[in-house]
Amino acid sequence: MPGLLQWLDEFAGPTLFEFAVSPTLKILALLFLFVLPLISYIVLAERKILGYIQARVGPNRVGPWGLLQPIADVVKLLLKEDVIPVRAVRWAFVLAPCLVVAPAFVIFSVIPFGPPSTGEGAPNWFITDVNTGLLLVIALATIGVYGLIIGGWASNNKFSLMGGLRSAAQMISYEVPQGFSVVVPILLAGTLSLVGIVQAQEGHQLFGLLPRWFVFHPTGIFAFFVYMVAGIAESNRNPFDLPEAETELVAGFHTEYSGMRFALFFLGEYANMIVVSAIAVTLFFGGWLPPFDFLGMAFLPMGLGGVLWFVTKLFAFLFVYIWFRGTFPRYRFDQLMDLGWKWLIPMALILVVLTALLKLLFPS
Amino acid sequence: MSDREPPSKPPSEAPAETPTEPTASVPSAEEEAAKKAEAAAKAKAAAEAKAVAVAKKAAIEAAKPPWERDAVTPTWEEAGEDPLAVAMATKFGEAILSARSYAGDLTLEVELGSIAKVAAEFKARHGFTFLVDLCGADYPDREKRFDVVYQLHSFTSGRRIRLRVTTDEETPVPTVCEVWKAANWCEREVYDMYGVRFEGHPDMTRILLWEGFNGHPLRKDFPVEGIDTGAAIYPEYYEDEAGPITGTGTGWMQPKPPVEADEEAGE
Amino acid sequence: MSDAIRSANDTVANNTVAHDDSVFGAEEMELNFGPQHPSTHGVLRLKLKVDGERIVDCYPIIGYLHRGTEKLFELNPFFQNVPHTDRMDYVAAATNNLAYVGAVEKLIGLTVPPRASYIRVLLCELQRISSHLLWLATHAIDIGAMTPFFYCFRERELVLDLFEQYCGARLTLNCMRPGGQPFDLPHGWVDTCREFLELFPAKIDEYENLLTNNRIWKKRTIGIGVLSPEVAVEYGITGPMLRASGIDFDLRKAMPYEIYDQVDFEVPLAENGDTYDRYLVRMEEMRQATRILEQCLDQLPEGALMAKKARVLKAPKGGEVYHGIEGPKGEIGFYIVGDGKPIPHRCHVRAPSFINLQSLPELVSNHMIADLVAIIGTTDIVLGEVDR
Amino acid sequence: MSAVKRFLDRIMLLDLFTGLGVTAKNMFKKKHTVQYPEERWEPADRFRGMFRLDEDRCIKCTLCARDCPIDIIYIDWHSEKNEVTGKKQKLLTRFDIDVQRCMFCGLCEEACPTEPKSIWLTSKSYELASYDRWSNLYVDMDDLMDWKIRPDYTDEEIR
Repeated sequence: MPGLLQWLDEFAGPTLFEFAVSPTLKILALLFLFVLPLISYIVLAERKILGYIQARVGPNRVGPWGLLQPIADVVKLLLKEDVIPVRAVRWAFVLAPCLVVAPAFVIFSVIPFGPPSTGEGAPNWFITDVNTGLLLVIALATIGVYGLIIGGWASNNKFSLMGGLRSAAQMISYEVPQGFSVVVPILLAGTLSLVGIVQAQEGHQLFGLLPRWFVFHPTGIFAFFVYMVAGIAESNRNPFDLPEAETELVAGFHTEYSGMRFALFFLGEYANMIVVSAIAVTLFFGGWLPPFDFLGMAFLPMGLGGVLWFVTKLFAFLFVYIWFRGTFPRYRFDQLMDLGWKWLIPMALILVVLTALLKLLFPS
Repeated sequence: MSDREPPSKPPSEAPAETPTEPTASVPSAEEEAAKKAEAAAKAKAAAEAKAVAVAKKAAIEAAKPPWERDAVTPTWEEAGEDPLAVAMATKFGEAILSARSYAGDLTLEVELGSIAKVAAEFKARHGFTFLVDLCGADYPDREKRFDVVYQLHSFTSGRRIRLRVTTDEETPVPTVCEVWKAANWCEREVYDMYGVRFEGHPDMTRILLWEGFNGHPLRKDFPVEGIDTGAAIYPEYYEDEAGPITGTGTGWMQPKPPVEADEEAGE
Repeated sequence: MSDAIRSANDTVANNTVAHDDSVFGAEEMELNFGPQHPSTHGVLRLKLKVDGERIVDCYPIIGYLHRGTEKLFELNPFFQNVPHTDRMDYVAAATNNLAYVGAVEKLIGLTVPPRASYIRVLLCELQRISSHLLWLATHAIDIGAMTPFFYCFRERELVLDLFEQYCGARLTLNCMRPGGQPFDLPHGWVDTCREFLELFPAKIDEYENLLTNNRIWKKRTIGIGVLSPEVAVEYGITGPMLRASGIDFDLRKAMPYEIYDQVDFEVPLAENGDTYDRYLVRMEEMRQATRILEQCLDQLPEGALMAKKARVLKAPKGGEVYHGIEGPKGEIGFYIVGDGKPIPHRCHVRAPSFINLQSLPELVSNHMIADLVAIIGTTDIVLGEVDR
Repeated sequence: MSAVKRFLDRIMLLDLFTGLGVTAKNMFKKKHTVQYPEERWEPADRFRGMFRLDEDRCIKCTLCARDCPIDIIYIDWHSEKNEVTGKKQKLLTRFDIDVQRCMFCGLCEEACPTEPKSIWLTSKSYELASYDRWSNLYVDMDDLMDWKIRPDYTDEEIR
């Protein structure tokens, strides 16, 4: 393996290695070591938590406490027949799941899971720190919607088509408030880099009682609310799971998908969920920062304490996602648009203006 | 169908008759006369005892709570003075063929052609705004074999009545869809099940059975085991042996355990 | 390609988007909703004309579950038909049984002993609770709330346990006979029932906490599928749907059967006739049902269970009756004609689901597809009863 | 006051939090799942399950067959001289029940005139699933007399 890397290095030159090969390998490593296991176990956790909410126990047959269930699921999905409907548009039908999954995974390259390297062999706990990181996230998240639309259209099924249309309308309209609400932390931090935004949240306020996370900022909390609502809608989760509302549209845009292609959509949805939660943690909840310094777990090597804090916050968000799913009914399509355009967008706009004013009046 | 009743005998309530003993000696005339008198007296006593027993039984019966008495089966009674029947009879005259009641429910038999008018009158004048039910019935012995029965309810008087028209296989019944919208599907069902058509119905199609079904299953002459549908009657739609098939009707097929069948064949 | 395959393909094509220019020119799309759809509660099929998500026209097609029950009734002696009635509205077997045996008793003139009457009312009210619980479960899941489904089934299980202890079956009870009740309450049944009644109101509160005030639930249900009282009467709608429209008509009060005139309960009413009101009325009906059950348990008399000679029944030739009772879904009634034999000449079912479903096209026009699902939910149909 | 409450309700999303509270509370309540092959649901005493037949009690009156609403009980009997007592007695030639069509209404048990019943359904055996309905769910006399409540699952079957 090292020989191969060296060969690649010599063959392609340092530039290519630095900018293409190394990030790709890192992304793949992140994907297969962190994201995919995380997703499969979030699926299990979702089933378990929903089970506990609903007076039952959830999957518990495969392995102890059902811990091997995700593996069984993956194997099942891989082995299942992959059906492509006769009248489907084949290339689009095949392309759509990839379009959903790929951007969702690429976003992970800019999310800071932990603090940057402090020397002494500690790694950077992110793949790359782009100085326009947040823009990249928003841009990539937008691509995902094409997958849903194309998938819904290519299946050549009316329910799929309606699911695709719903998701198009929903995701486009919710990207607007999401984008605006993200502007608030940018204004507060003064940078687009995600690492920079987290670093801007260090320290405490109110005589050290509260961490200086942006969620505890007077406008930040509302921005967080807007971001979260829009984020749930973006990731098509309950109570905004209209594109795949199973009781209305059978299964929405993925009605005709089966086997691994369906699994890709599924992965995309959960990856989106993780991305939205991770960004929320980064922007509003101080990323890898502990709430108080003495909880920082500085004794752990290589900045692992920060990673632990990040993952804890991430899981809290994911739990809330699942909790919502276990509690709320679903909005109707026009009501969803109503909420987005009449409430969230004006609210986000006002918040941006307010934050800017606050920033002007109290520069500190 | 009487063989379906359980053969257990009802407990005998009348005391058993004592059998007369045959006498061995040759009876003389006197003896005969005495015997006759005795027999007459016996018969009289028996009759008296019977009467007492009947009276006693009636008394016991009357003392019993209603559920232990014999069932009092209702019978048809002429409605006579019922104000509703009188009002309708005066209004429509000949169109009301009869007005009777059974178990407290007034039933008007209405002439076929005027059912829609009668129904509208009931709704408008007498407050029968609510069509509870509409159904058909088949009496194959009659010349006009089909009944269409309407159950009406009035919220104002809290009363229920029944209208009935009689028709044969060809004559359509005027629809009451304009009077009560509820009649729409019910009339379709009657058409589906009996083949009775309704004149002026907005959508006179089958409702429960499929469009191509050949027959009206609730007619008494429709075979219980079903009819052949599919390939047999729609060769243009189905290939041989394809399409819906008919069962034996009894739902019963003798399972053939392969081993035993072979043994029998061997013997 | 054989004809059979072609016809199968045609039905598939019916559910797909046509590949021609008219896709972009057309205003309306035909959508085949069901018979295999998660929220049509069975095999209901709706031919929809939709303009985007808005429903322009709706044409219900039923009959996929038709089993010829009315023909079966004409083959069997009276008491053998009771199991067949279980299978019409299969989530409310006890009320079906009561409607049927009530009609037979009226036809023959049988009087039912009071204890049997009380047991019947007990079973019917329990059945009303269980049927409403199933309705709430499916209705909530139609609107997207998943959890009430499991909570409702949790409590429904307790009701089914009570049924099982009484008659040995949980769903298809076959628990009544013309002339009375086949068995007495088992030992300890009354106590188990009281335990359930103590526990149940708190559970209703739990469902209400989840749904009644929830803003999403309200948004999805208020003003959806409004059924005005005039239209409701016109369509012959009965049961909670009618009462949600503000018409005070409950057969238990209007024409008391069994011992309903001896218990004290209220008939919940609402005004607007929308989906939310139908939801509220049904929730309140469950509470009233617990009240009736408590009173029945208190008043339960001792005594006989069967009328005399109830097993050998011969209906008078030509005699005909209609007997309706208040089932959980509306008035379920039987029209029976006697034949001078122990079998009915004609036995027609007035199926509340069948008649209530008729109003669906009127209710859903100009609503969205998501509302259609909510409206089907509160119409509370059971396809076994619609198709019979 | 109510206006304030309504306003708070609107802004604070109290209704949503009530719902979240309900689900959170239920997360820690008793679970109702029955782990099937290991723990089994115990039917009530009157539960109508698989048939049992006692040939000795049966008086061959065929009432159960007549009272069956769907006619799935098939009974044939013949007379035979008992070799020990020398009396003639009725013997069952066949007593078949087509259980795949049975709706477990219990009318056959009700019709049985013997005391205790010679055919009864309260055997508490409900595990009637089978791979082959013709051979497994068409039960003859021997099966009915000696119906084994399904044996405990082996480990292999659980897997």
